[in-house]
Amino acid sequence: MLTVNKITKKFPGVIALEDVCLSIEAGKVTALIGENGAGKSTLMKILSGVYQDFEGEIIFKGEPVKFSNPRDAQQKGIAIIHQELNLIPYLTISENIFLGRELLTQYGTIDKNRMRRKTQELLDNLKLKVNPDTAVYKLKVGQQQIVEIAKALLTDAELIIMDEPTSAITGSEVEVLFGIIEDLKKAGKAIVYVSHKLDELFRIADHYVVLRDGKSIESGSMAGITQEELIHKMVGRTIAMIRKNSGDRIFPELLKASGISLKHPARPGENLLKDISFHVGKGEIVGIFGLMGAGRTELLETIFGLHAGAFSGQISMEGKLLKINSPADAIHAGLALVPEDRKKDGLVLGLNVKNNISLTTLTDLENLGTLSDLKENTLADKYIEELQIKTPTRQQKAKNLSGGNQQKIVLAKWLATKPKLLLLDEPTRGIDVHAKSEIYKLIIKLADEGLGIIVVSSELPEILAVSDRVLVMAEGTLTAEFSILEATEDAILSAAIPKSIYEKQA
Amino acid sequence: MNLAIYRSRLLRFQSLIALFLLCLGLSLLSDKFLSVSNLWNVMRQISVNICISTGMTLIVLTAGIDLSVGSVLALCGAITAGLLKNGIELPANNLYIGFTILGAVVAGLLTGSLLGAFNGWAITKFKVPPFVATLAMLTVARGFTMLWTQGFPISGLGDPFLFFGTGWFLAIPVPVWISGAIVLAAVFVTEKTRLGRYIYAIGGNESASRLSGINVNRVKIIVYTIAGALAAVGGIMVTSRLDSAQPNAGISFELDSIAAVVIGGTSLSGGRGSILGTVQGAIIIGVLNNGLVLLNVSPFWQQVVKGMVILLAVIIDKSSSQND
Amino acid sequence: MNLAIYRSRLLRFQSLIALFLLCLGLSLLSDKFLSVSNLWNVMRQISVNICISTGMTLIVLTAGIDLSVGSVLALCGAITAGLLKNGIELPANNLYIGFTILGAVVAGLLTGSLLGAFNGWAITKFKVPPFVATLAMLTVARGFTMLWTQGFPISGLGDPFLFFGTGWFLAIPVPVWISGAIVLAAVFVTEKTRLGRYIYAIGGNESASRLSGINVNRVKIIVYTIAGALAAVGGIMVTSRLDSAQPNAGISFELDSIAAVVIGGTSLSGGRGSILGTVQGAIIIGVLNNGLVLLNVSPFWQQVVKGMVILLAVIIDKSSSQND
Amino acid sequence: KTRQTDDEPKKMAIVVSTLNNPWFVFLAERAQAKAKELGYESKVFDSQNSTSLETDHFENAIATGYDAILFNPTDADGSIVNVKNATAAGVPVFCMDREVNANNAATSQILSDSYSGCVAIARYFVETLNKKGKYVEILGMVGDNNTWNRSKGFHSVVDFYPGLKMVAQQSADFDRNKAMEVLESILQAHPDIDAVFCGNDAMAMGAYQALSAAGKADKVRVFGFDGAEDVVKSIQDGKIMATGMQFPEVMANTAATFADEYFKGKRVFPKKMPVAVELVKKDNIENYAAYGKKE
Ligand SMILES: Nc1ncnc2c1ncn2[C@@H]1O[C@H](COP(=O)(O)OP(=O)(O)OP(=O)(O)O)[C@@H](O)[C@H]1O
Ligand SMILES: Nc1ncnc2c1ncn2[C@@H]1O[C@H](COP(=O)(O)OP(=O)(O)OP(=O)(O)O)[C@@H](O)[C@H]1O
Ligand SMILES: O[C@@H]1[C@H](O)[C@H](O)CO[C@H]1O
Ligand SMILES: [Mg+2]
Ligand SMILES: [Mg+2]
Repeated sequence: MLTVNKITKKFPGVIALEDVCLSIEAGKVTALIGENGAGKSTLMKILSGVYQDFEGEIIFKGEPVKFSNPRDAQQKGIAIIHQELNLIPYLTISENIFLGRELLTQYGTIDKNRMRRKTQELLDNLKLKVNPDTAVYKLKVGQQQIVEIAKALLTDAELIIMDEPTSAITGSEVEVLFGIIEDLKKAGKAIVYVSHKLDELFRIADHYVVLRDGKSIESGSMAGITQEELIHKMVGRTIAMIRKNSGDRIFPELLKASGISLKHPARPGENLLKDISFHVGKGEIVGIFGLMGAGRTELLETIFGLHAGAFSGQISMEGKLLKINSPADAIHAGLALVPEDRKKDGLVLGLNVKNNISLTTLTDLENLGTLSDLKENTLADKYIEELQIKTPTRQQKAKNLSGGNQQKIVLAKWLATKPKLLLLDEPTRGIDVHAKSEIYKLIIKLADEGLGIIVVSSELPEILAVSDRVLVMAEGTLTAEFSILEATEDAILSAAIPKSIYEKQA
Repeated sequence: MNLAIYRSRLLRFQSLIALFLLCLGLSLLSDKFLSVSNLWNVMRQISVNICISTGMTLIVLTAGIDLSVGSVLALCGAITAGLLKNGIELPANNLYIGFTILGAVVAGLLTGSLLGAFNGWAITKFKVPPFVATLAMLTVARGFTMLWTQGFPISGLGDPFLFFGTGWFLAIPVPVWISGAIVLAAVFVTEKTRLGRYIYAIGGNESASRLSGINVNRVKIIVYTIAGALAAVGGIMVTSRLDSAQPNAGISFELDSIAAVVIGGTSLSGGRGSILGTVQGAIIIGVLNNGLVLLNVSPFWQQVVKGMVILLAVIIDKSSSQND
Repeated sequence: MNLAIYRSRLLRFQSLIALFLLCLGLSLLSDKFLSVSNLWNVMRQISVNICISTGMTLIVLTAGIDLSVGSVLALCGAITAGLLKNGIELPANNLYIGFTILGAVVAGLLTGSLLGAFNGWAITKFKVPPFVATLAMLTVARGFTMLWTQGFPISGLGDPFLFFGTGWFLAIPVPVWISGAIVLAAVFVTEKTRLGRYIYAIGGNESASRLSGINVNRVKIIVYTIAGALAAVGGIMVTSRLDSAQPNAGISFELDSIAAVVIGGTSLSGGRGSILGTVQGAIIIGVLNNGLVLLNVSPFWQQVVKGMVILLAVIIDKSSSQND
Repeated sequence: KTRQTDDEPKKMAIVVSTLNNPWFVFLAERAQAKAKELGYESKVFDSQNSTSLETDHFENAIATGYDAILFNPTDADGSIVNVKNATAAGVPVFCMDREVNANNAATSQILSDSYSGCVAIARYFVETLNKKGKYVEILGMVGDNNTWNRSKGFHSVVDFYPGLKMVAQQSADFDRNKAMEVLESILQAHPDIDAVFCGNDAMAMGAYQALSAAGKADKVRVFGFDGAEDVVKSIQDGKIMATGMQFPEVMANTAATFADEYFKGKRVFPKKMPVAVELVKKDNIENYAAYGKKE
């Protein structure tokens, strides 16, 4: 259906794609894999008309095509779900979904009702229970991602590109998406699927294409290939997935939270977090699992001082009661938070890599009140090396890095504060297998050095790989606690499903 | 569910509380304030600001700004007045073209639209920041006004022309009809049409809008053109009201206009706000100007009080709508 | 690699090409333009704008804006002049406090800092948009200036005081020393200190900055306070140059100042730009004003030409540095 | 429309074109003082040089029951409508300093004659320069009719002398700072000028400062217009050659007195009452103080 011929794309200082070839078949799912920064998103942006200045040729349905803009590609039948969310925060869900292709009444005015109905249908299909009139900025990242998916499904495209569509959604939503992908396949549509979650690829993909350093390395059929082989093609060597070996060590207590409750910002009398108590030990990694909207993010934010005034409860570190009213207090107490939305809360996209990494620790980089270039560069280089951040120079603007590498910068800036307790909210969202295993190693190493770590994740394998202990949340309460030895996928999942759903079913 | 809708409506009327308090205070302090004639008075006085602020709102919603409204207003008023009074004489060709009121008004409106379109063109084609492009236009249009008028007012435009600024129709002043019609049209556009939706979208996230296939440049050019045309309407109204086009007309109108927009709750970073909010902002400013005079506040103190009340009005809004 | 560094350096000097072309043109048109005495002349004339634009740059980098600079400048100048000339008399207590030059200058600077801090306080504490808070201050400070001066200039401040505005030191005009020192200090702060880094970070992404433990409110208050103090420096310089504090000093200075900032490549949405860019912006405006007078362009045409040249200068920049 | 009943105390509105200029502040203050002296309440409205704001003030003043308007128009033409509306509503209008270009609109106009004043200045200008030399003219706001009245009066004389050459004509918006900066630049191109004529005294002071900073204060003669305090003092000190003295206090007093007489029933007033502008120079300066004659 679509063939890409020797495409080359350069950015200042970076060759993102070099002589890339690939072909995509109708009725099949083609998985595009590669490490962070391999050029996947760039290639997809070329296919969807975002970039027009590249060398090489695209042949679509037998004819060479040149898209003059995204709309052009859309009209020719190519839809894309971008890796980065591309929604208008202050428009509603239905306004976003229909943006650029509004339904009109016979008078030429916007037909809100029809759009709302159609949106409701799409949302129902995707099992997202939100009013189509909700402004998008009020949605959590995961919900926004579903809106993005809905947006791509609206048009009758023949080729649908999904650039990491599941990076922010969890179990049941993923299942819904896969169901939809099956339907699309049956309808003869071609799908390009970009993801770092290899197990997903094995479930839905028919073919794979591997990109490495901007070059197309190999392609083939998913049938008969193993996960290890795929990783090997992608990274150039094998990676052993590690798992923390905790045995039944006792960890000296580091953080103790008791009776944490948080008021709902909009609904008076209702609590987002309800009487949560837990503890984390020195050197211990506590995984918190939950479904979308369980309240995990709010819990981390509350501990980090972002909701001062709206919460009650007590937090103490090493036996000392803390008074945390702002992130500055939290940092001072030895906490660090890697937020889930790196673009919104993690990075200053317009600043370069170095300045982003050093932002949390500038006080330490001063000589006589003046920032020391030497110290700052050393710090930046240290983390660029340690976390293998892929960037042409430390002067590169953060916004020009691939998503995974951006995530590493966020991690770096928090590690630089030398925290006692690290709060990680979806730390490997959008990160490739290799980097992921590096990050796991790092997390485990940090724990071994005595840090307490909380890992919030929507990926069960991740939770199981790194945790010493697993907490499960649903609807703002703690529903279960397992030591890693007793934790099984089934037990965790059933604790994560909100009771209200059972009640409805009963 | 309903909460979401309800809240966004509330947001739209966020300045109402401040406005209400202001009016309450004024009517307690002065018994003249609430008289019918004074209310028409205030309405007529703010008509011009409402006209240009409507255009300004559209621009600000796209995350732009227009500093040139005052000068464009002056130039369009002067052109309308000049054509109406003197027509065009081309002595070389022994040519004289006279203008009817309609002709002169259309010429004024065209001038405004053209200048606005030029703003939009410079902003989209050359990526000049709106602040700079319209600042340049502020200066250029003022210069052309001076050249066209040679620094002298153009007066004595004839009674029929005065209708736009001073007439009454069905017991309501004509400027109020005009600005009311403009507001209605703008509310319609922003709420009910694609253009309106695109305006919000572009201000909310320009690159996402572009990715959604919106022709961002075209929308911007249209918006600046509309704003230019509305500045022209304002210019014609001012000229008609005074029976004279003043070369200095409209100086610093951009500040009053942007103030109305911002006090009305539209965010200068774009994407959020409404025409009706701006109308309330303009009313707050107008009521304040009127009230301070009614209360016999000395001109020096007036400025102090005015600044403080505006600050207070916005603070009251903010705390009454905790929304973000 | 080096390319990136090279480009970012270039970007910092992006207005240089436009400035160079402008100077080239002017020196071809008038042989007086490139004389040493004229260059000092231009430098002295832009000193005040450079002072206030330095503060404005810091504010704009945090994604704020300050419309009140002109009025604050006027008030601080008037307070310095008034204290210097008349001291404070409290007839009730039979008290008279005289002021030395130092005392009066310090009082002026304190006033400016206080007003700036008030701006910052309103903006951070009540989340009032900077545009509104400083617009209110524009009006309030002007009102206080009128009240303090009763509308009359305060003149005859004594020769020693005139040093700030008219003196020379080591063959360089004192205002140039003052503004030069301010620029150097500001470059140092923005490039080499934590505060500077925080300013860029806040403008780039406020919520990420807050999460990084930056006390965003404190940084903003500091920045507005600095800007207020710099407006006071400007006010004292203007007053000293004229040997007179004019109640209407500084009107519309905010436009010239924001123009310098934006022409110098600082983005109004914050996070991007530099002090040296602003200096170039201010020089472009100053050179243009000077050149048009040297060429004796008619006042009518001056505005037209000035607007067009500013537009052109920015377009040249944009196309010479394709970097967004 | 109905006006207030007669037994309520009468009020006067004082509408001035701008308070951003001490000359008008003085005019307004004097009018207010006179009104008070005559036993009336009064209030000052500042039109901020905007005719449309002036219209608002008129509407507000009429709506809130002022009985007379002492008026300093923003513009000779643009203010006509306002005057007509007020008189139509039964509120008499007395123009001070500046006129409106309509014979029967205002109840009376007490005017400063800028044109003739500048003719007198121009004669003295020609005389002191001995009919030859290079000079600079600094205009007020180019959209202001006083600017052109003054400029025209001046040129109606000076242009007859071919030996007097205007090397630059620039605007400084009636502003001291701008005048200084403009002249600083002009001096770069024309270091050898002999005189500067300024459209008001604030600009004359700015021009003087530029000259004095350039060390040319004693070679270049500066002429102003208004009779402001600084300039009167500077003429005494020999820094400025001459100015056109206007008499704001006389105008204000006359206007207030006329209004008082109007309330008491008088209806016939001189339609125009010119108040001459007097040439003030070093040899008659002892007779003058700021904005008027010495007491
Ligand atoms: N606008 C840009 N300017 C400069 N360099 C860019 C730009 N966009 C991408 N790059 C660079 O191009 C390369 C490919 O980036 P791309 O986003 O395509 O990677 P990716 O394979 O999608 O990675 P990820 O899995 O992390 O999303 C990276 O080195 C990136 O830094
Ligand atoms: N500002 C807000 N206004 C209204 N509801 C909110 C707000 N913030 C969070 N919520 C709601 O609170 C609940 C908890 O959200 P939270 O982000 O903590 O969940 P989570 O477990 O981290 O999920 P996710 O996987 O989406 O990050 C959700 O139902 C969310 O919709
Ligand atoms: O007389 C006044 C003053 O000269 C002022 O400076 C300008 O306007 C005139 O009417
Ligand atoms: Mg990608
Ligand atoms: Mg979360």
